[in-house]
Amino acid sequence: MADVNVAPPAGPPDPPPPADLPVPAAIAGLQLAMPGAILALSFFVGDWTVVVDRTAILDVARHLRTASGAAFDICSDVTATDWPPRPERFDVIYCLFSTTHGQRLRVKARVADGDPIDSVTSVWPAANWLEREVFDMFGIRFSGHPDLRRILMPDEWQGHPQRKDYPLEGPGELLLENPLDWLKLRQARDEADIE
Amino acid sequence: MITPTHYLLLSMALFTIGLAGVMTRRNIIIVFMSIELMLNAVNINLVAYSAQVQNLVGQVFAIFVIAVAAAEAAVGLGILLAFYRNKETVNIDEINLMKW
Amino acid sequence: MVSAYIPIALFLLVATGFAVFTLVFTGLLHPRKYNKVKLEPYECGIEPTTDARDRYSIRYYLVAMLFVIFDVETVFMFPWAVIFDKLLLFGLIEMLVFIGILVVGYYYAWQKGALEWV
Amino acid sequence: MAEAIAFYVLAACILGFAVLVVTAKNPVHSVVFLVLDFLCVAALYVTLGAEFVAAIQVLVYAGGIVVLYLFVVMLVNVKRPPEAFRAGGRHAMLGLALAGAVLVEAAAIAVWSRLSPAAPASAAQSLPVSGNTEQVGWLLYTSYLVPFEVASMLLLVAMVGAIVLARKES
Amino acid sequence: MVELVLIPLLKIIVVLNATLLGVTYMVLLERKVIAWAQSRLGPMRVGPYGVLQPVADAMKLMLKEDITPARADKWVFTLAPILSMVPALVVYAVIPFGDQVHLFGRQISLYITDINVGLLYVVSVTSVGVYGIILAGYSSNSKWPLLASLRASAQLISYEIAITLTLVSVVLMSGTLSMVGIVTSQASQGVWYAFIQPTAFIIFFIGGLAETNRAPFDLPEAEQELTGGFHTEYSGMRFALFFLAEYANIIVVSSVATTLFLGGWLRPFPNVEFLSFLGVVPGWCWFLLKSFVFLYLFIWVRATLPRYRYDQLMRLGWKVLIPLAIANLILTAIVKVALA
Amino acid sequence: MSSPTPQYGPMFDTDELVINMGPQHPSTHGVLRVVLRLDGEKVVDADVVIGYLHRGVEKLSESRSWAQIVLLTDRLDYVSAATSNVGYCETVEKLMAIEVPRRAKYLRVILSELQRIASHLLWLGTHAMDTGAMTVFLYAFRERELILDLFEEYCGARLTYNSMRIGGLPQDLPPSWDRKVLEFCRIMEGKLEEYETLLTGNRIWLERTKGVGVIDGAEALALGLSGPPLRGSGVRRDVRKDEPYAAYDEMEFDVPLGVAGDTFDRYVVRMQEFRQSIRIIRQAMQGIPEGPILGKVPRLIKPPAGEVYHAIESPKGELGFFIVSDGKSMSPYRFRVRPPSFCNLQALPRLVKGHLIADVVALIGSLDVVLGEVDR
Repeated sequence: MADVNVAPPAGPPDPPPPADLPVPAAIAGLQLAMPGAILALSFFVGDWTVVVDRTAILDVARHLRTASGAAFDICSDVTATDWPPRPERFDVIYCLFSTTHGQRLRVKARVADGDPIDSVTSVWPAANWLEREVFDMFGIRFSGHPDLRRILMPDEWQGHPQRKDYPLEGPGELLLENPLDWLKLRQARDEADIE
Repeated sequence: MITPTHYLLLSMALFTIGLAGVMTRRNIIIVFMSIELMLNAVNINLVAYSAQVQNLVGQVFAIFVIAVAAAEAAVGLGILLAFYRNKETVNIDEINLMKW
Repeated sequence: MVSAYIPIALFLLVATGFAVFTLVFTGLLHPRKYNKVKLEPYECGIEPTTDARDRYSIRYYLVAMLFVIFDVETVFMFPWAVIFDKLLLFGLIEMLVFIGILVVGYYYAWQKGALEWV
Repeated sequence: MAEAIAFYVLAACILGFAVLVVTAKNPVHSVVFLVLDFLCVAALYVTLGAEFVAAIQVLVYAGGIVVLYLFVVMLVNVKRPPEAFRAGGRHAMLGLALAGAVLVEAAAIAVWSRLSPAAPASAAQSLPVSGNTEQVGWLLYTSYLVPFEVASMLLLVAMVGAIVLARKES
Repeated sequence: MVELVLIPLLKIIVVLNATLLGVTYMVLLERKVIAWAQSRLGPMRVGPYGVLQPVADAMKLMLKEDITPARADKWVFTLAPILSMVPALVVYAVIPFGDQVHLFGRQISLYITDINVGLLYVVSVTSVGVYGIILAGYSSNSKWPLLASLRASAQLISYEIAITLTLVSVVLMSGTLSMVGIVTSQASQGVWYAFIQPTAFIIFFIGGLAETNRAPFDLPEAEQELTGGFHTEYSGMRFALFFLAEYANIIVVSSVATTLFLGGWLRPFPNVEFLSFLGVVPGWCWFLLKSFVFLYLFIWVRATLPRYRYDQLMRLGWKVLIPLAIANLILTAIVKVALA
Repeated sequence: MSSPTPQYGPMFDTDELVINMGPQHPSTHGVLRVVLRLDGEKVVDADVVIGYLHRGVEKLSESRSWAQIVLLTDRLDYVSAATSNVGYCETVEKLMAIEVPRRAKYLRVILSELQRIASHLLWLGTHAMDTGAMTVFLYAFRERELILDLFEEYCGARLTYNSMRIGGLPQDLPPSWDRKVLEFCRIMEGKLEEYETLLTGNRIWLERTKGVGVIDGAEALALGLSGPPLRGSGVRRDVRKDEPYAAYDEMEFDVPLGVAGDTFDRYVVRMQEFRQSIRIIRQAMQGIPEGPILGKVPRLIKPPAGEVYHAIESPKGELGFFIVSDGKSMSPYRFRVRPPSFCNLQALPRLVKGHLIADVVALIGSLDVVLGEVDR
């Protein structure tokens, strides 16, 4: 159902916050502590997003975890999006929540294909499996991750299924015209095994 | 008619088999089992003669032999396990050191 | 006296015969459609990689060893219990000594953690 | 007649299983044959009227000691292929020579006993109880009291020793 | 010849058949009772109210494909179920189901044989049953069954000590090892031993649950942990033999408990005169009734309780039941000396 | 991360045994595979292997229309489809700024809480079954059946409900449904007593659960636990309270908390949540306003370009949806589920270390994971 006529978007819109909206204390603190790390700020349907430099992600994470104004102790989610036309094609997205302030924040970092990004497992151990999934699905390497293996796909799988250039039907080696042919093929192989 | 001699011969044959096992097997556990066979040979004698001479002392001794066999098995196998954990073998030819 | 054991010998024969007979008999009846996967040992759907005859915990040895020792000691109590009516106080005292020795061993095993499973 | 049949059947089983114990390649098979052997020995005791010893034979030997053997065999299950029984194994010559000597001795005894039959059975002891278990118990708890208590000491020492050996030295 | 061989043989065949029937219907009873406890109906399809279900089950097991895993130790794999079942059946040889009856002009005792060391015979024969379990696990050459069989055997031998110790205290009361003798001594002392040896009775019951691998001690076959127990790799008739052995053992434990603690074939309150009308009911009926109560208890416990963990089970066996049994034994001896 | 593992007596150690638990194992709740390294029966280390039920829901959604995805969310946590439906619909509503009518919000609360009870019943049954108490299993399923009947009457399905629409609900309540719900609440309260008689007071149950898999609040937060496992460790975190959605801001309820953070506390928390859910259902039934059940939704659902994250409190924990729309195509550009079971399962190796095989089973049960959601 995807509309094939539409050219692929070059990136998320990331609308900047309206000028009259006060910036939350957590973000302001981050801006103050690490002015160079923040590339952009965004506010959309009530969610705040900070786009940060890929190389500074671990420092940003540490600051957000420990600074008293932020104290984001829950790392709800680590995920990614793929924007193939962009040179830094991946967005790695961290969804954070602070139980002390009851506040949400998304942190985003742009990563090019093949570039590693620091793992935040030392800050939030919860990121362990989530980063593994991102690696499995997008092929983004997390340096410093204790156990970077595929998690959902089999270990010997080729390719990374969530990339936009990965076909929906899979890589194609088992794809025959008719599923019954595939079943027959498999049965023949099993019988050969028994012999 | 079964006489004590029959039992004596049986026990002797059993003892011989046990002895052969002790002398020829390499696996120390089987050597232990062969020793149990020899102990049983002795017990057969004790019980057979106890029946022959109508004196139960033989049976009492057989019971003591069984008790001693239990103690022997417990300690012997304990030594074996302790050895095994250090040497990873149960081959009697390799168990020739007093220290390990 | 020995004749009381003849029924037991008979029962042994009948029971073994029953077991062997049913195995042989049903062996003639049941279907044989084997294939490789069917003959694999069960390991939760994963092909077994290592041999199952692996080495297991030494605690099993400890339990068996304690069992042998206690077993011998309890067996000694049966003849004592049978003739207790005749021995009475004498029997009580000698058994108290006996159980005392047993309890010392038991206490030692407890102290050394041999009775703990993990 | 029945006694003879029982004896010969049991003797054949005892010796047959004993040979299998000694020759089996797989230690677990040896243990299985050992159990069967001990059960036959117990049956032999029954034919000799030694019911209590037979019960102990089954309970302690077959049901206890051999379980211990089985556990140990499974604990030290060597991953190498099971040791093959070879005629040229260790001390084979010595073993066979010794076995031969014992057999010669056995033959001598057999011949000797033919020549001079065993002395007639002495009179039964008079014990204040009847029944095999009771009589054995009576001897055990009166005449053989000291060996009995010593045996329990031995078991205690064995238990302590086994626990010490099983502990991992760290 | 008739007295020595033929009559025992007939009795053996009767007992064997009764056991097999008992086992099959014990399974049905268990399924039904548990179903009722869980607001279900249980088997209802085969025959009215599912009464023919055991027959269908037996047929299925007989006709089912019997698989020997490729890497199994084949001979031991077949030997294990036999080694498990034979002891379970042979124990019935000494269990007194009733007293003497007159049948076809003969005085017939309702037990196969009565031997001097009956109780020791029961203990020793059941102790041989452990081999079936260990060898099944070993010969399957599969990890879960091996783990289960080691668990099962360690559990069996642990609880055997506690049980044997309680038996010693019963023998202290009765002064004989003969099973018939124990019942008659309960008759002559006019009391069931359950009432004068309640501790021993309770230990025996708990130990019996553990010896037969029943809930809450059914760890060796805890399917939630070990997937199926030591007989995971078994199918067809060889599995059926294990199954038979297991339930035969449950009936053995009930029968032994009845004999030792509940007066065997004796009517309730054997010495109370005005209850003598209870004697109208034949002894073997009392025996069956009492055993049935036990079987029902086994099922009831299974439907109610969660399962112990293995270390807790071993702790209960070694650190609670054994000291209790020893204390009970010493106390019994002291009281006996004091009364004498 | 070095919180103390349980200490057991002196060592009689031998070699380790590696054994596979799952994927075909009766108590790994589906197709979970845990590779255990054992010393005797003690777990030295555990590696969780997942993915056996991976169906690519996230990828698949990128080629399905916005409305069709509701169906896919049914198949995430298939024992709690209604809450997944709510989570997804609310996320899209947030993205499109659709105002949902109050009556629909109330109905969502009612259906969510019924679903929570059903999911917790399934947990209770399987958890008890894992520890060998099979009667509780059937009792729990008996009551769950009543809830399934209610759902069936409402939307025609018993497991995968497809019971929500973007902007509201597909249909209003069937007649006399509300009476049946209240009747169910009454029955359920009585049955809770029954479960607690069978378990809470049972010595064996206490021995099996107390002190097993202890995790303190700070570590639970760090490991990303959410839902009852987190609350069992005493952390007061409930999306219904912290970031209220639907009509939860109008409901009065407590967040039950544990103290020790062991299996027993997780059990107690869920048992209390049953009661809180009943309380919420009663309030919602009482205060349910009249009105439409579907808000103003364009015929063609085509949200503006942008990213949105929205979380709800599913029975398993924080269920989040992260959706990216490019504003042009008819399907999401990126559809991401933050699955609570996945994140909770992550803590399993840490929880089982030093415990026995039997505890592994109990701990998988106490985390209450659904593999459909873990693998997606």
